[in-house]
Amino acid sequence: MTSQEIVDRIKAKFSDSVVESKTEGVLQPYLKVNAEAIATVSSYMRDDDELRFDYLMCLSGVDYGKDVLGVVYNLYSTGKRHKITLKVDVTKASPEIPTVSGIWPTADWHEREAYDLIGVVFKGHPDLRRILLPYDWEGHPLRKDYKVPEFYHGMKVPY
Amino acid sequence: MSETLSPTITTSTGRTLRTEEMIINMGPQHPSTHGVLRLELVVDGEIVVDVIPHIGYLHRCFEKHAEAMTNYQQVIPYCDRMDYLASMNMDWAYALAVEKLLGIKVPERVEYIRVIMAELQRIASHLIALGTYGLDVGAFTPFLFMFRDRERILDLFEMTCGARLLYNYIWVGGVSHDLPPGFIDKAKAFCKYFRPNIKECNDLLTYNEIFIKRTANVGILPPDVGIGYGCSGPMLRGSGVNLDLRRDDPYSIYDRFNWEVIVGKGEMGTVGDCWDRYMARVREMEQSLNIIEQALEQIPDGDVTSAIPKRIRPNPGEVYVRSESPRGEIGFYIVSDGSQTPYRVKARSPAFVNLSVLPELCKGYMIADVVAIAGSVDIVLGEVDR
Amino acid sequence: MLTEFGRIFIFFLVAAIFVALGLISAWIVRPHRWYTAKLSTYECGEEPVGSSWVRFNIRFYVVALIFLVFDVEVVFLFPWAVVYRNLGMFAFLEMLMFLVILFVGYAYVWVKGDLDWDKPLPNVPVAPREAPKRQPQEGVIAG
Amino acid sequence: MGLLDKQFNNSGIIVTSLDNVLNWARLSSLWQMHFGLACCAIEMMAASASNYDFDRFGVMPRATPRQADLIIISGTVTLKMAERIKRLYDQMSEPRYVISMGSCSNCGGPYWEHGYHVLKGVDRIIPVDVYVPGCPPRPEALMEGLIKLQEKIRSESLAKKSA
Repeated sequence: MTSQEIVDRIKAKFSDSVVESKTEGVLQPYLKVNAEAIATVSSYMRDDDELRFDYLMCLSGVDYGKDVLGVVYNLYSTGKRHKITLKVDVTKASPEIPTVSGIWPTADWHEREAYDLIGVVFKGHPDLRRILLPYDWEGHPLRKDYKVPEFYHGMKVPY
Repeated sequence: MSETLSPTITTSTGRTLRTEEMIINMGPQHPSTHGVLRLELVVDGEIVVDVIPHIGYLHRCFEKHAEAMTNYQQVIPYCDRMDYLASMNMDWAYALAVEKLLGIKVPERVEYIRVIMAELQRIASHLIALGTYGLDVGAFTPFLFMFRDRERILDLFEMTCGARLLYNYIWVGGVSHDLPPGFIDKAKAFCKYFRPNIKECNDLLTYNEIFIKRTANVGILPPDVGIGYGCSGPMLRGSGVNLDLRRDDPYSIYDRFNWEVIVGKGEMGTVGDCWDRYMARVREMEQSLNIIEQALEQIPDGDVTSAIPKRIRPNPGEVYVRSESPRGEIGFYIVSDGSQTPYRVKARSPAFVNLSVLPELCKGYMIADVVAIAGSVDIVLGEVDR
Repeated sequence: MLTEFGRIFIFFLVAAIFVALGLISAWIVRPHRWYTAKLSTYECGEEPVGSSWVRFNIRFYVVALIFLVFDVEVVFLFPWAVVYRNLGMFAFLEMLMFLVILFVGYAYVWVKGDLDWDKPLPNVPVAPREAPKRQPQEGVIAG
Repeated sequence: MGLLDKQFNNSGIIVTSLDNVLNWARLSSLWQMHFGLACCAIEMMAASASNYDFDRFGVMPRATPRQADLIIISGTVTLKMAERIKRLYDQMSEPRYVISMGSCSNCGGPYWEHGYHVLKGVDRIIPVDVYVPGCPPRPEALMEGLIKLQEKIRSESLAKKSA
């Protein structure tokens, strides 16, 4: 299915929760969904007979600056061989997104990494703790306004 | 934690006496964790009840560096160091992503050089994976045989890019140097030399009775669980899923060579056990040899650095491009804001995702089996922690 | 003159001195710097979690007991085996009876199942959500 | 060894000082701890594999720090790993030696500027005897580092305790 058909099919089902979608003139056709509906849209995209997005390629957190955090889901269907990108935006004040680790178990670690490095909190995640950085690290390093701590456990961090 | 966990594992003799679980750290410094991975094993006697992996001991802030470099070319040495066993594939994956962002086309000769280098790197990486897997399961000699063959490949790499392990050879838009004279004959000589060695490795390890007993029917990964956990590469193909990005999500010129995708069939046990994943890597080396030989025949002449852009300034946008590294699907998600430096680079590393299924595979096995399963997943910690 | 046992005694004496010499000279030469970090238990570079004094499974004790019984039996066999030729038929029958009694114990332990160890059953993980039925024409899953 | 064959040809009895014997014993059986961090660990494995045999120098990988004399820090030391390395170093039995292999463990290497999680040099937590430059250093460079360490051990003496 071409990405336009995919987007129309999802819009038909979830017309209210699709915020924006663009398929022409952009390298990567994407579909922006508001935060609360991400879990329902994803489980629909996975179990629908036409879409069958059963492979979450990559989930990345992005800090778009100006108090906006984004999470990008790249989805692929091993059966139908088509791809789509799902985007969600949240504010830095309340970075809450429902988790999709129940739908794609691979999202478990990806979400923990997005929480660890960007600071997006995933509601309903089985055990949301830091995955790469030590558990008592403060701050989220991949944010644009991140200050490197001076010392960590007595070791000087900057050169 | 001293509170007792009810054992969900019924053993073969059906004993259900309640005992206290002991927590053992297969910690950062352990011969069989292929680097600094810590597995916290909750163990009842010798049977593993639960595995809690802790990673991040080699988190070298790749994504922060990618945002701080002055231009796109400077990120390539950091991609090398991400998966230091398959540096060529890493550079290529990143170069593919930026080339798609820029929309440039590389000359034919560069495509052939990149395929040859990536497939040589795949053989070298599989040699290490199989050699250390022999070490994990207790056979020392295959490790020495395979490192001897790997040195021949490293000589080829050293001839072209001067380095043995981290090359900075594949740039955005081309390669840094053309092939030195005599490389093609040496590569052909290597292919002729190495083909019988794969059979030698089979005699040494693959059909060894003890090895089969240790790996068959151990760590069974059903295909649906594999896809759900996003596994890729030999790990997923070992479970019978016929998915290889070189053919299913075609990039570069892989469609010009005839080679086939190896899928696990469960010859020695059930489909998707450690032996299948191991055998998928052995047979993939042979397929890579076929690709290299055909590529060496058809390589055209031409300039290799003509398409390298002087100043890379892609227009704002984002792209996710993935390719097949020896461990699976390596994807780069690059967001560019029009300036010279990438706004955000997210590296989707296969070992990070394949490792997330390890707790599922290890429940109910002995500690020695956890070593065999972790070895068959073939993780590289530089890539897991980025 | 030196009796047989005297020779054995000298042998033990020389062995003891040799070992003591080695240990003491090593002890003199090596540095002695004990501090708490060096004496902490080594667990792959991590702080050990929980204690190792846990109530482990009973099967370890049972197997140790069985081993003890049959090890002691073998100890009795050795001296008998050395001189059994000139002891005559009576000693042979005597030992045979001893072996039969222990064989009955062995059979009992075997039948009761204390000898077979707890082998792990292959634990096949199940996808948390059953995947949608895969239509045959998709052909991704070979076989 | 120069020392030994000179002695044999005249009287067949070796007269040497206790220091020489001890140092010669220690430097020709440096047991390395089985411990690799990153890319340099692959070059260290290549060094102990078939083409560049580390065993010729008596360097044999041992899994536990209790039986290791030498720890080769091969790779990037991150802050999370730094405490573990300090603990492993402490648990090694004296006399112990450290080779810092690769520019990552020498001074932070390519991660010195933006590596918020990288320790800028392993000598900030443990005393280092020999630094091997390179990223990653070739197996020959690692062997040269080992020979430098052996020279250092040869000059040790029981009389004044080394640091």
